[in-house]
Amino acid sequence: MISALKNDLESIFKDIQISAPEDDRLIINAQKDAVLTILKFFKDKGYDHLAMISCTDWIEEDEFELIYIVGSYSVYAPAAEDITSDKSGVSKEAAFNGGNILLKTRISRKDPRFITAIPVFENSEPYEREIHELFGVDFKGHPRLTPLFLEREYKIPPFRKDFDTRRYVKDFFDQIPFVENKEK
Amino acid sequence: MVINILEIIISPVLAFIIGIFFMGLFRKITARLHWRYGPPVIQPFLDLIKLFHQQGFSHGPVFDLGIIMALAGSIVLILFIPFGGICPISNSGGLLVIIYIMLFAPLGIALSGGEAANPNISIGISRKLILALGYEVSFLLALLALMTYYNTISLVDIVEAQDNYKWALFSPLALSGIAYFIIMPAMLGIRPFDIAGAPQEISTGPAIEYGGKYLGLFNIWHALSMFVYIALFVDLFLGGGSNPLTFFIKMLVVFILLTFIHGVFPRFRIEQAIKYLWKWPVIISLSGLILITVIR
Amino acid sequence: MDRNDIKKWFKSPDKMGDKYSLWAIYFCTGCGIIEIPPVITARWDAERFGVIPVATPRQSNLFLITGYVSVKTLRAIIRTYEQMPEPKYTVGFGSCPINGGMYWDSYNTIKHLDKYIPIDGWIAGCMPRPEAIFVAVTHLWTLIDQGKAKAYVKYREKYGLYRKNQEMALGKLDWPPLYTTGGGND
Amino acid sequence: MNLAQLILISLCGAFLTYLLGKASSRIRDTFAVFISLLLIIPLFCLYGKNEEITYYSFLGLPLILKITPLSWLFAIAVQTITSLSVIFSLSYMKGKERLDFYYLMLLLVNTGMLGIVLSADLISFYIFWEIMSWSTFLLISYNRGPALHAGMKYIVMSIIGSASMIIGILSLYVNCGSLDFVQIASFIPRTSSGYTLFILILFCITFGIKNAIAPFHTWLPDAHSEAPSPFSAVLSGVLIKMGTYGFILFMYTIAGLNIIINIGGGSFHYLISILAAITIIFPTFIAVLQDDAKRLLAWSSIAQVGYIILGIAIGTGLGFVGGVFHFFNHAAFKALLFLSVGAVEYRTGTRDLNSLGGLIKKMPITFFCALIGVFGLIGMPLTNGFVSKWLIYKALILGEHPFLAFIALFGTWGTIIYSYKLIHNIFLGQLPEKFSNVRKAPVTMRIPVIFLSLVVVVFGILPGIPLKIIDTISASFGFQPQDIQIWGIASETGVLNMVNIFAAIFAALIFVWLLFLMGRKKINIAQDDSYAAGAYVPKDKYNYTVDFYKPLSGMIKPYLRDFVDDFYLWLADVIRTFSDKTRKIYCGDLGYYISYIVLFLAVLIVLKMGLKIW
Amino acid sequence: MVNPILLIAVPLAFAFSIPLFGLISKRAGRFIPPVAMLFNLVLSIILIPDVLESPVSVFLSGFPPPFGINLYVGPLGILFSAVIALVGFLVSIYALDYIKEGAEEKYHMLYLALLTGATGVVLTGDIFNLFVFFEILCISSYGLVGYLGNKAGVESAVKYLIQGSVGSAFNLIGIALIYGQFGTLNMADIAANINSVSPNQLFIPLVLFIVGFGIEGAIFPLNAWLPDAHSSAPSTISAVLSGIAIETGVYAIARVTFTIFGASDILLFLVLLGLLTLLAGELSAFSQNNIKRMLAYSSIGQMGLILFALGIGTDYGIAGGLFQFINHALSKALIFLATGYMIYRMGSMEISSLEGIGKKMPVSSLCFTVGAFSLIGLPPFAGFPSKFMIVLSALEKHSNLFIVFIGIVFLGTVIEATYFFKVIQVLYFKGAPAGVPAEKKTEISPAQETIKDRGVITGAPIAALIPMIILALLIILIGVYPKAVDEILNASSIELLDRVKYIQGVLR
Repeated sequence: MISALKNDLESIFKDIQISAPEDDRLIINAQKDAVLTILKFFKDKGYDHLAMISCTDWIEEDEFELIYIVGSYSVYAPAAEDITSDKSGVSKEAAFNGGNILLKTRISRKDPRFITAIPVFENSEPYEREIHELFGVDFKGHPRLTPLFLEREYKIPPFRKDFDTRRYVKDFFDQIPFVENKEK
Repeated sequence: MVINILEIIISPVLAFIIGIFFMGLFRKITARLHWRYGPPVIQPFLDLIKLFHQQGFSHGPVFDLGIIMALAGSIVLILFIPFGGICPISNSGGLLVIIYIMLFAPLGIALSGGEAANPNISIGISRKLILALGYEVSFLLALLALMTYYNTISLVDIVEAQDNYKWALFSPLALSGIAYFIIMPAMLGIRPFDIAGAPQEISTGPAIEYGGKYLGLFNIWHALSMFVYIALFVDLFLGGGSNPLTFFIKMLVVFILLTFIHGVFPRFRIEQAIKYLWKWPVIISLSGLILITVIR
Repeated sequence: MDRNDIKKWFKSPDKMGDKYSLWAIYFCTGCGIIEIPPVITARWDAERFGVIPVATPRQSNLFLITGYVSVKTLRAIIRTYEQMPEPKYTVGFGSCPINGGMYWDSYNTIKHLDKYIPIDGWIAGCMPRPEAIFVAVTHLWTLIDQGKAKAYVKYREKYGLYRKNQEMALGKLDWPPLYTTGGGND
Repeated sequence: MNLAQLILISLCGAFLTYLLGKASSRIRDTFAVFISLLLIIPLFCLYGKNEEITYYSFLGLPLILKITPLSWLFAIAVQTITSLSVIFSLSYMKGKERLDFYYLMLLLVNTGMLGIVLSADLISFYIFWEIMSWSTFLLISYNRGPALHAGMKYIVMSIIGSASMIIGILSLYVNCGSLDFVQIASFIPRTSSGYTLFILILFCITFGIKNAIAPFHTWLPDAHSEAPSPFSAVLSGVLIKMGTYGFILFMYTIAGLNIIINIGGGSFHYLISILAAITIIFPTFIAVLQDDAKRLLAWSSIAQVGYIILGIAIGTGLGFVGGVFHFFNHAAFKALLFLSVGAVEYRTGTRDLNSLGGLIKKMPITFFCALIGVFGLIGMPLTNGFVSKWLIYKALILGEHPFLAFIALFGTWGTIIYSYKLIHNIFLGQLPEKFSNVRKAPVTMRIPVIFLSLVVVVFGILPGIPLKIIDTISASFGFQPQDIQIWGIASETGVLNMVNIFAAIFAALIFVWLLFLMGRKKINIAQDDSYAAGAYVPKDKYNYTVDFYKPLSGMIKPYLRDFVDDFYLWLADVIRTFSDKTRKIYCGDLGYYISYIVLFLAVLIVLKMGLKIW
Repeated sequence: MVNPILLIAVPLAFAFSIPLFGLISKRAGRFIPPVAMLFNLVLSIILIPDVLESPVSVFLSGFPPPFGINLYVGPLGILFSAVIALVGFLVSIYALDYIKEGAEEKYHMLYLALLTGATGVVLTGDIFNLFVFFEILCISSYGLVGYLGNKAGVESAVKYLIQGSVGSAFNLIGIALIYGQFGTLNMADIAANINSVSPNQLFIPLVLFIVGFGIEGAIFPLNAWLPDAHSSAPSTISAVLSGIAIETGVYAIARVTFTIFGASDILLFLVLLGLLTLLAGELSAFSQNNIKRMLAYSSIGQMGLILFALGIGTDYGIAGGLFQFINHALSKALIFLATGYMIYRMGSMEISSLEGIGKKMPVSSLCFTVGAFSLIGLPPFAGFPSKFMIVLSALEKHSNLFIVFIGIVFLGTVIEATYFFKVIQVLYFKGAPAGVPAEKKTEISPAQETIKDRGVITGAPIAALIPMIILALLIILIGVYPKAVDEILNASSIELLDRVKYIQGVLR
């Protein structure tokens, strides 16, 4: 069934590369500004579950890569006998046993700015906050980009490749002196 | 008069020793139920030694006054309860005074817990009071059945009336006796009904802020109150024993039964506890009272 | 195990009391916590030695830190330590609290816990087995005997330094300093 | 200083305060306190004497005032509680408007109560009863808003009460010729028991309404929570006890002991004790559900009055002594609780139990006195509440009423539940942010509170003093006198030795305190340094007061809807709709009017001619 | 010994002299009624002592007893005339400042005519003379009810006129039947040989009289005119109407049933009628929010109570009824006067608009409270002894039926207490209104010019306060010291009951 989905995609969107290595996964590389429309397209197709947004730091190409992993519960994993309900309005013959769609885009590393996916998937808010905190990617339109895990401010967001943890530990933690015991 | 003074001194000490022994036994038996070797029987005593030289944090005068009042209430209660042959202050007020002096302890702890200003403590106290409301119904019915049956309000008379093996438990008061035994775990605050001091849910309820000597006093109070309720049960329904030894043996039997119940049962939620306490024990004790009024 | 030695009980009840009724508050930090249940239940029964788990710091005198300490957990550890009554002993489990262990270069974990709170004893190993814990307890007994388990005294005397370290690591602490007096409080 | 002058002084004192108020508020305040305190002294030295004076005759009926041991006790209680509440209201009512009117009404209520207690014939009893009723009405609806509804509910019920009383008085006057208590007392044995029952029922309705016994209690919670605090202390301390005085008057002075016991086959006083038992149970558990401190105390007053009536209605000497002593104690500790809640309301501006907390740090003395008041309410040993409850229980148990005894004892636990909620939600727990700068209660508020707590404790440890007086009363009513010592009651069926208990408790306290000092020195820590699982205590979010007994209230709430109140409201609606219908008769159309007249004439003639009725 | 005819002649003369004074100065006319009434009051107080020993019977036209028109001044008559004079005097002082607009002289003339009619009804011993004075009373009260000239006033006056005329027609037919039967108009003469005729012939005139006087006496089915008349008449007139006019109607019924027909078997009927009126009055007043209509209905209720008391028939009962008459006359007049200026100041008769007047007009609200408390029957006020005597006399009849009746009376008292206390709460304890709610004015008093000077709410003027304070003091005095009126009450109740003494008094 993957091919049916592939043809629809190509027909609608021009400059995207689609590769479907195995049957239940579809890897799509798209341009920055096409991401939201593709997400919308998948949501209408019944892929209503945004599993996660992750980010990889290609330091050589000086780019960040945002990966949106979209899956679906309601439509495509019907119990064997529960064929009757087609409440989701999608044709049943697209019986595609779940599987994930990986939508990849590239954004520049110098000023990493991107738009938020909350209008399409509300649950993308924490993921975007995490990426903002650990990679420094600024999502425009995100209600509250406040820190999520870390206690302190870091000049270089810790998950970037150019963040040298050893040096950071040396010049932060090791500066804290030991408390000398009397007899020692 | 001298014997009386002596009795007044001995009975709290004796009660303390038996109480501490019971606590140790309690931990040993529950350990053995868990297939564990368990602490030595004198472990609570050792804990007391540690606690009494450990630092205690106080939240204010009422915090100290509350725990002192609770322990003083238990000590006075011991003076009122005939223990084998010894019965220091037996002639002022009898059972009614005992019922009311029993209020000292929960209120004392409630006040000191309240001043410690911790919501877990307040939840613990409110659960303890609701639980008390639960078991108080059948407790009072049982006592009233006793009082109307022997037509007296003094505990000493009741004990004398049960001499030479005419134990109340086997007389028409059997129903009240059973009801009293069923609610004993609730009074002592042990496993099926230890919602008020549940370590997992509200981190030991009222005892959260007790450190050092406060915790020491709290443990002594717990030991003494265990002694008191079991001694009361033995006095009222098992004839009270002619000398301290037989009295102690009867108490031991009752105590071991209770520890078994403690070891086995899971903990009630507070609503379940109230529904249970207001259903079965009340039915038994009410029918006991009606039976007594019919007989009289 | 000189618990039954009555003479010692009369000579130094406080030491003996501390030794044979160690009430442990264990803070579920890091991966060491999975070692505690077998210690206190049937298999290795810590209660034989008087060690029982208690719910609140007020009631305890032994503080087990069982694993790596993240920056956020440090705040709770310090608060709990300060709420414990005076003769208190702390035991660090595993290598992570000693020097950061395998997270030695992580930006988010505390490397040397004893920079922030005094530790009486360490148990080496990347999650020591229950037997090691019992060894630690007996070792702690000897320390107490020799009067060397004085971490809390050190904390009291050098509170200023500790407090400074804590504020360096955690930024502003929102509870007032425990001891206003005490040396090194410049 | 005969009795008539006493009443006259307090009456003119009231009006004089009103006039002085016009001059300056300072003079008025001091004069009000002076007049109410002054009256205590002559009352005090009237003990034992039985003066009697006919001060006026009204339509041929002599109006007599007489002092008896019973009326002496009530008069002292009335006067002390009123003077304490006047002292309390000096600072409580400072900013409020129309204070002359308030003091006038307060002293008028005091005069009314004194008159009731001292009057020896039914007409002056009725006159003072009415003065008390409508001045209470004006005081209840004093601070506007919902108080008007409460005042209306009160006045309607008390008008019904006084209507049934006046009918009783007049039928007594018609049948027995004179309204003096002594003549009536001698007349009652001669008449048929049916007639005495009729008279007793009429008067029990009146006293039941004023006393807030089970079916007539609905006005009390609204009236108490809406009235100004000093007045609600008087209201629940002594004013509802006028009903108790009436009960005692009619059951013992007028009807006499043996008549009461076997009237209606012994069922009458048993019925009243069952009613009293019901009054103990339901209000106690409704009080547990209340969120407003004064409404909680109001429901608890209803329950405590149930104890008093239970004590009186059993009909044994012990029960009577217990009941009257409980009246005295309830006046003391209930006024104490109302005043302390008033002090808290004065300082924090609210009395909602869900939003208060932690005031023990800010108002320690008020807390301590409220604590003693709560101990008295519960009946802890060493407080006077305990002695009186002990007497009532002993009378119940030895008087073969085990189920009544059970209800009374179970009521005690209900009292503990709601009184601990009161103490905990106001004084214990974390101090909310908005009350961090609450100051101590002013001095004029602390004096009455401290005095009352002393009364509660002293009469708890040495109950002999009041019991001696009450014993003379019960002896005068034909009960066999109890053997009363300074330390308590000594009788063969059970001795209550309070000094003995006090010594035991005090020794135990000292012993435990020494044990406490043996330990290491304690360290005082701040209120917010409490265990919060490693976190620092969050401000304002670390308090468990909202719906304090949630599990319990979940279970008992459905059964505790106030059915009686709904019935009365339904009745009022029926009357209102019926009156709208009757108004429709005057429909404004002339044709109807003329047809009414002619129809009326025709009907008369037809009746006369056709049916020859006349 | 002053001749009692002056009691009627002087006010009549003054009434007709008002236009003359009008020539001197336009507003001089308003001082005449107080003078006349003061004279009447003084005269009746002088007459009381010697009337008490033996009633005075005077013959106007010099003919011997059975023929001439005679005035019979017994204790009952003098009591009524004293009260009429007192209330009339106080209300006229109140009216000095209250009535400013419209045809003043006509108002004062009709006012005096009404009072002379009332005094005449009370004093006359001759049926036809009774009818004539009754007509004077009714006609002047029709005029006065419609005095305001607004739509509601005229409409209620016309309704009142028609019903009044129907009533007087019945009276006339009754008098004609009696005259045809006995050939004489003198009450004593008819009373003397009343039993020379079979009772069922007598029944028709009796019923006609009861209905005729009942309309004026506000008995239940006949009093439909009262609520409209009172609510649209100016306050002074409604005070006089419910204070005096209704009582004369009841007096006439009492005089007819007791002295002339002596029909003791009709008493039970009177009791039932009284209770019916009481209940109807109280119930319809309960849910009324126009204050004057409420007071009108409460007057009906009080009339029911008086009728009930008279119906009891024992001397103590009738004394109680008359005491209630005094109490009702005084306190209802007081309440109407008090509300007069309240309504005038607040601009509308709705109770809800009278909020917070207790602070603005303290004296009149205090008087309102005193009047209300005395009507309910609370101890220190006049209502208490009267209700005391009524209930006592009812109980003395020792019949269970009367206990039920007393229950109903007290039900009425409870309802009355409820709505009076509701008004008191509105006066004192509701919020103070910001300004004068000018827009919803259903009735403004006749006189005052524009609204502007009423911006700030001031107390009633002095001329209005004096009568109110006097009335309040009188109520409290009688309430505390009932023996003052006790003596005259007993004498007048004996006079009503003892027909033979009346007959000898006139025909000796």
